Amino acid sequence: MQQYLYLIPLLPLLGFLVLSMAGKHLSRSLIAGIGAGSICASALIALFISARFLQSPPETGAYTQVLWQWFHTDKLSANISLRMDALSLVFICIITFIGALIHIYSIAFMHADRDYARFFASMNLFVCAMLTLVMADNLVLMYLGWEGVGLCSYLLIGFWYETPANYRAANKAFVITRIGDTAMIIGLFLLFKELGTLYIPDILAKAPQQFSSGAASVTLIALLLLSGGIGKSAQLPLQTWLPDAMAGPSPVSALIHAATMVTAGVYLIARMHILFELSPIAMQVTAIIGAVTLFIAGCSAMVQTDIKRILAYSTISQIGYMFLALGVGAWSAAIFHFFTHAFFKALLFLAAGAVIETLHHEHDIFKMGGLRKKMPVIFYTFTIGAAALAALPLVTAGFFSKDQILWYAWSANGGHPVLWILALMGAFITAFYSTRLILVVFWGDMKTTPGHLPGSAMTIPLVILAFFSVAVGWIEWPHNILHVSLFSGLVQQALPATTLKSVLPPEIVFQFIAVVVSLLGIYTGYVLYYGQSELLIRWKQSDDLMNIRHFLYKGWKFDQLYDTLLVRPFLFITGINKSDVSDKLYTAIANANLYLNRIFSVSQNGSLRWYVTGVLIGILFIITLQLLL
Amino acid sequence: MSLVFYISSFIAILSTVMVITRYQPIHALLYLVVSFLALAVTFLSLGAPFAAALQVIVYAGAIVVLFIFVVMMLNLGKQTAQQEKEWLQLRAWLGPSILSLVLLAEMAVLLLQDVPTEMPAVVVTPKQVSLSLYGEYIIAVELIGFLLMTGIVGAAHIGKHKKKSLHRFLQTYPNLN
Amino acid sequence: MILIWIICILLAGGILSWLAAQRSPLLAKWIALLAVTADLLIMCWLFSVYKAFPDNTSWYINYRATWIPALGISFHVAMDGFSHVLLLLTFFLGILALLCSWKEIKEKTGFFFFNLLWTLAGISGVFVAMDMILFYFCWEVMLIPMYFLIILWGDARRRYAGYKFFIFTQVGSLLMLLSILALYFVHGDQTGQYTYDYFSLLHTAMDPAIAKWIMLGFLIAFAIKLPVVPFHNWLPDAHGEAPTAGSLILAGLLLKTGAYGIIRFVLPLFPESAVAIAPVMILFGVAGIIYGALLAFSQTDLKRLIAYTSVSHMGFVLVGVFSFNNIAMQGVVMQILTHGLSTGALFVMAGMIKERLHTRDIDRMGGMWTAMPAMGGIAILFTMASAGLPALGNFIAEFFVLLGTFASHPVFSIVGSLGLILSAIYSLRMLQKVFMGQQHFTEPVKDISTRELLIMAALSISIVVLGLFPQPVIDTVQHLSKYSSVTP
Amino acid sequence: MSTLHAHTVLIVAAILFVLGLAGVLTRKNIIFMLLSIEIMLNAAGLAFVAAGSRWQQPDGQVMYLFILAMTAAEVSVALALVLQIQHQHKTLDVEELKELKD
Amino acid sequence: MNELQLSALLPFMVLAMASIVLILLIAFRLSHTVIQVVGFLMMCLVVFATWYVRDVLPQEIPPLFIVDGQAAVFTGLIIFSVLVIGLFSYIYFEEREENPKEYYILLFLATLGAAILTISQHFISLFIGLELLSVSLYALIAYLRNRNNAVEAGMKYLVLAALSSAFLLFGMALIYMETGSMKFSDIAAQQALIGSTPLFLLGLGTITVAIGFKLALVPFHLWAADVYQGAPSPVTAFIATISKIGTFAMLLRFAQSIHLQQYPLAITIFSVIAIASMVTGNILALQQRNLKRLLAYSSIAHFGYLLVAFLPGNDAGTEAAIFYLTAYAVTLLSAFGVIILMSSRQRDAEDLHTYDGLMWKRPIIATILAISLLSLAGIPLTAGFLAKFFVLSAGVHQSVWLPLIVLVLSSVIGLYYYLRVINALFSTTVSTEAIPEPVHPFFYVSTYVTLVIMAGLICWLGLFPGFTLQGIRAFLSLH
Repeated sequence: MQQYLYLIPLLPLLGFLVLSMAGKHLSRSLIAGIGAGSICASALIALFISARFLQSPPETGAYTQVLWQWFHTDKLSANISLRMDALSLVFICIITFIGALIHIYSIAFMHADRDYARFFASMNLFVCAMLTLVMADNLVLMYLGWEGVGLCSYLLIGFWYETPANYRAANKAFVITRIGDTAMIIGLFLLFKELGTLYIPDILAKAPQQFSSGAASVTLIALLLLSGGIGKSAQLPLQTWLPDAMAGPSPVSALIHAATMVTAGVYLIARMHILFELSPIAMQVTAIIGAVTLFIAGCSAMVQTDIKRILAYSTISQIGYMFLALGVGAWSAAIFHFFTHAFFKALLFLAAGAVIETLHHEHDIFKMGGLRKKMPVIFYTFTIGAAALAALPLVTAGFFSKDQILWYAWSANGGHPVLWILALMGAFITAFYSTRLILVVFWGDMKTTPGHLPGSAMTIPLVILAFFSVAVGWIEWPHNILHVSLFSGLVQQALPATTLKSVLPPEIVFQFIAVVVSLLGIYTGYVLYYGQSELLIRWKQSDDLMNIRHFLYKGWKFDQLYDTLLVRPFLFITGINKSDVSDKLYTAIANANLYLNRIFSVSQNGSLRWYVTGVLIGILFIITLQLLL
Repeated sequence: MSLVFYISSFIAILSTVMVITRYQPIHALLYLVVSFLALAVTFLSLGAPFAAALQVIVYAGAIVVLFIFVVMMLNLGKQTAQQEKEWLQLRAWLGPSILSLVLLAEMAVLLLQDVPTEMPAVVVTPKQVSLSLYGEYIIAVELIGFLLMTGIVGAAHIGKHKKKSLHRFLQTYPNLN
Repeated sequence: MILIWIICILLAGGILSWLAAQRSPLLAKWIALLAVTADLLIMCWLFSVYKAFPDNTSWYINYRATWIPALGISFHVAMDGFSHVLLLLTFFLGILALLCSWKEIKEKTGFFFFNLLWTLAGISGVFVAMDMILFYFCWEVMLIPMYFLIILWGDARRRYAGYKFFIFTQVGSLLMLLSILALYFVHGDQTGQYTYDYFSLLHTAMDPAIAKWIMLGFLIAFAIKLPVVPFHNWLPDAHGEAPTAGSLILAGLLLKTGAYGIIRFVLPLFPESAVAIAPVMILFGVAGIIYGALLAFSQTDLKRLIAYTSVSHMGFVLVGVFSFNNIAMQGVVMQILTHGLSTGALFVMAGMIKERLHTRDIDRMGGMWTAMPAMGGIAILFTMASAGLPALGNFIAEFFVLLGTFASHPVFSIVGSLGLILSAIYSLRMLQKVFMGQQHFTEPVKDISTRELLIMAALSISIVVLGLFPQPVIDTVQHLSKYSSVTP
Repeated sequence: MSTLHAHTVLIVAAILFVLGLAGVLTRKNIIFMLLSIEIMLNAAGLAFVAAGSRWQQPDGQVMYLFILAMTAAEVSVALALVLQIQHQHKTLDVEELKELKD
Repeated sequence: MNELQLSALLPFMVLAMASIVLILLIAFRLSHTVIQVVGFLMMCLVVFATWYVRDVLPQEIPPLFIVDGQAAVFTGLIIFSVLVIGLFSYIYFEEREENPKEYYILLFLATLGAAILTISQHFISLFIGLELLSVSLYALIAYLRNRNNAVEAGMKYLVLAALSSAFLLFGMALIYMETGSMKFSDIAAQQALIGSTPLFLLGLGTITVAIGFKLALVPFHLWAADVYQGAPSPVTAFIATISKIGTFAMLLRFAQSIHLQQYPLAITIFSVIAIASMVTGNILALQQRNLKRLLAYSSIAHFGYLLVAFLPGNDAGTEAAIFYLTAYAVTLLSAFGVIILMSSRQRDAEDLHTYDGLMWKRPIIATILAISLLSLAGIPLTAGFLAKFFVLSAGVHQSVWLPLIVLVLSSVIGLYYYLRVINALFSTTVSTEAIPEPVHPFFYVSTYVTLVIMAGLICWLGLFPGFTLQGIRAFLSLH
């Protein structure tokens, strides 16, 4: 079965090629067929292969397939070759499966759009690149995928390139992620300099011998790789691009900016876990970044009014959870949260997209409302998604994954109470704004009259996703409740198990607190946003509260900060040097010559007596020289 | 002998100064004659009778006469003198003369650096001169012939005025010759 | 021998097409196209021969004829893998240049193609000449026709650009001539055998002080051609004003002769001095990367913008060469090729846009993607290439260079990799200004024609192939490692 | 002043020479310039004659003779030119001969 | 004087004869054409004579002359140039001057003067040669005496030339006074005995003035542009080539025989002059719009370059200098040929506008001019490049770095104005000025053909200098 590994990324690539070359000659249905079909096919293949993988895990722990030698010069060599171990398997399944669903959804969603072919082409290319990223067996190839997804996200954010906001967002996304990527590639250089290879298994094998734990170089490498991850996964301080990235079509947000691409950072860190484990500092940094990000983003999510921006911030904060988990060494927990999050966040985005479509591209939740009756399917699925996001205990996947992370944030070896508290506050906030979202959008009285309701092509994926966002939680139960650990069992083929602190309070306490907190959050949301709460109105009066609100609304003013710190100086420098300063020098030389020319040609004044004087001066010069020498 | 030299050369220098300071061309020419004659004497004092003779005949005779002839022909009289007078202000001649004086000074310095060598008071007779002239330097003499021919041909051609295809200056003054 | 034929084909083709143009311009075009294609085919054939060749380090074509024996000047041409790759590039781009001036050039067609072919001839001569004087000849011969290309078919400020181009390059050339002579005499006085032959001069032992000065002569010439900041000022004007084919040749080939010169002459002839000066040159290179990128960002003239991007990219070449690292050296060769393709493509594209909108000012463009989707797609490909996106050739080049440099000069390498970010910034700006946003212009523009599509397809395919299968090139120039193996 | 030294003669020659030069420089009438040039040439002749008699060779006088001849030739052409100038420009002022210049 | 010596002088006698013959022909009122043809034949005869006597070389005719290989080369060069100039002169004078015949006499006399310079080894012969050259040039420059500025140019040249020859004579007198001989070799011998006295050096200095004047070196260059512009184009060509070649030959021989380069003072003076000439010439030409003046300035610069080859004072330098002069003569003559062809009855084609877009009107002529300009600029494939190359190599070998660097940089400055002319030739705005109709078909065609040949020669010299180089070396070995 593994010899078909290459088909998984190849099919989307073919889809992309066909669509981009012949796109404008194909009928819409055909385009849809190719676009969605290629993904579905590769999803199926992925399923088959992973089924085989699960039945009989290869003794090396991975399927590998070398396609061809990419380049090879003296020490440096890299192949175009695919590798699938447990970790990649999870990612592959998510990418292909959710990818397929979202493609199907977009068939209907994008149907009215002019650039139908371009959309599917880019989406296919994205899936291909993302698969390359997770299947690469060496870091160069991974970097290829890494940049590829960046390109696709750029193309898709700026899909409606005619409105300035969109392409600005696209540029922003590309450039900011590029900053992370550059840090990452410098990390690659350093890694190569230290280990002399970029082949992932070799790195993982060599690193422990090469580096002593906490060595400066390994820390540096880990941090550089981390910053790569930060860029892609929109963590602090590079998180600012993600909210703007919502300018893209909703399916794009669902696939790229929620389910898959933004979690590339998580994948990278998990993939390079040994390097990270070798440097405690890097681990702590990861954890802290995660914790802080999840809190900050959560706060911003509370006050957003644009439905997609709410979801975007929540995405940032959920990925913050994953980073936190990675940072404390809860590898499987992180991956598990990625797993569940992929489902429910995709669901939320798609549903949100449906809502927006129906309300004629209305994004402001306060202009929505009362859609509960109008669009029941959307309502239920959305609610399920939101519940999962809010980690509603036991019935939602989100609960299981987040509960793990909360527990490890304290208990794991790298864990720390402060992290735990931050995570807990994050949980509260999450629950709160999920509730707010639901209540504001679906309750209350209708403010915008909906257009024609979404058809089955859009709803079916929603239902499927909804089912999964409930169901997938049950494959991994907290072991003190019910001993089901299918997921971590799988993942721990690739990643080490989490080591816990020696002395710990009983886990059940933490679970209880977590449950309480999330329920509290939901309750607060209910109090504030069910009907007209005078409390809210009173808050609206007080200025400083409103200032805080505005501060949060602006995403803690990070954009402004960067604008003043980086963008303006850059524009200033380039602005003053528009016409190349160094050119002045050469023009000066030229002018000097012309000036001399003018002076000298004065001597050619045609006066014979002056010419004689010239001769006299000459002889004087000669004789004077003779006198001097 | 040297006394003669000093006197004559003094006269020569003096009259040369006069030459280059006269306004009237004709005066200048007359002074030139004086200076040439004085030089002839100097030549004698240096024991070069042949050169002295030539100096008198050719220079003071032919060449200066040629000049006078032209001056007369173009009757450069009053207005030339006037023009020169206007021209020869201090600012006009001061700079050049200073430069020339500097040149003279430097030359003098260099000349005086030399160890003084006696001038032998011997006469180089015309016989010797003509012997070497028609001996070793015969070809040179022939070439000088060509040189004179060049002068003649050139002068002949340039001296001519052609009537047809008048020059634009002439066209502006049709009443000339 | 065959090398001489290759050059002669071009020269003859040039003259023929000039003469033919009297009859019919179309004929002239076809003659020119035929000549270059013939050369390309010969080169490809040689490539297959070469692959079969036992070791790729040696000079597998080496022809020598006496020319001016009195001065030890011989007509010596030779080819190794490096020259070979460059020749392939030359003729490939040559064909494209012909194609893209197919419609653009309306008056004096014959003379245009004459100049174009003679430039190509000069360039190929530079790549194969193994006698210093012959090299110098070709070095100059490629300038004059290029000068005519600029001043006759260029844009508004073509005169200025022409002067600047010619005078800048001449300064370098003459200094190089002095150095050649000095080298000649140093070698002659040592061995008593006065010759300009490259291979003999290779074994010249020099007192370092002298060697430094002689090397500087060469280096300045090549630095101006490359160009290295601060000698780059001729480039934006020349590239900006030249006709499309001219810009293509300039960016794709002429700059490469500078890099070629450094690798072929400076390193082997003056190994110690080159090592000595390496840090400075790397500094210049890095400065060039950053400076060029900053300037590229601020340009509003599309062709000047692209020109400055090549300043930035050539910085990588300099860095790579002087980091004396084998990987970096491979990267340099890749950069030479891929930059030729990608920037060439961008210039062709600029030319196409200019044909349609009659402006080079990107502020007056915008929303082109709607009008010409195919062009938009290709544009994205090549801007991404110049931004160093993996899977495209430029990535391999820049990755190798920076990786190789990191071993010896990590700081410079890091600063250089900032260039990646900046390149992303200016590429995106260009894309956005030209292709995104609302359409400003009113007149209807049609998407690219079949001929144009052919050109772009050829370029796109080759850039992608170089990105995914660079190994053949790397093998071909493997032997350059012996120049870069001297470690500081 | 019993004996005569070579450099004395040369200094006299130099004085005449420089006087001639000064003449050329200061005067603006072509005739005067020509005169001054004659003086210079003559000074050179004096130097030659002196040199000749110093070495008791005829060469000095021979050279002097040649100088004389050359002067004659030159003067003839010069005066022809003077005539032309007078005809064309109606003046012998060199300051009027300024049409050829940058 | 034995017959060997006599036969060695044969070419010069023939040359002298030429003028006499022409006088006779004029006396018999024969037509311009006849005179032209006869003159041409006489010059060919001179060439044959030179060829015929090559075996008796080297031959000294004491005390005045020495006819050796170097002299032969220079004479050959001079005769070649005068052949070409004579050919060009026909169509030029035929349409401008009612009386073009004396022109040829003067032309040949001037040539004789230049030729004498190449063989003279004695102050007297040197002086006479120089004066023969100058005096005939006075007349030649002012030959078209009714044209605007001919007379002015003539007068300027006359006064300055006479002045410079006064300096020359004074210097000679000083040296004679010091050494007691006017023959170079004896002077050298005497010098070896008494060493370089101030008087001697002063003499050298003043002689330099005359040489500098004839070669139009800074600061004695001021006349050049005016005279070039005022003189008839063939005469300008003559001044630019033959008179300078002759003078340089004289300088070369003088320097060789008294070992000029052994005096640091001389070296300093000549380096300074060289540098000044290179810079001044090139800068003066920068914005010149009059082609003849431009060529004057460029020739100032070129003789600056030439001095760089002269500075080392070794055989390589001599070789380089001779090749340089050859290339320069060929190039300049073809350039002036084009000017002559383009000139109309009223005025010479000196304004740059006359040449606008010539390439599209008269491609061949334009190509010739372009080639010669490129050669002047020293671009490869042309004679000019190799010439410059030899000069540089001579300089590099003696490592006279400062002048070399100046040479390089100033010639870069020089590029600008050559390019300006070339731009004019190729400019898209074609000048409206009508190109004069050929007056005399035969001579027009022959001139045209000569021009093409010259252009070919430039490229040939530029590509395969081997032959010429061998020849020069072979001749130089005869001394």
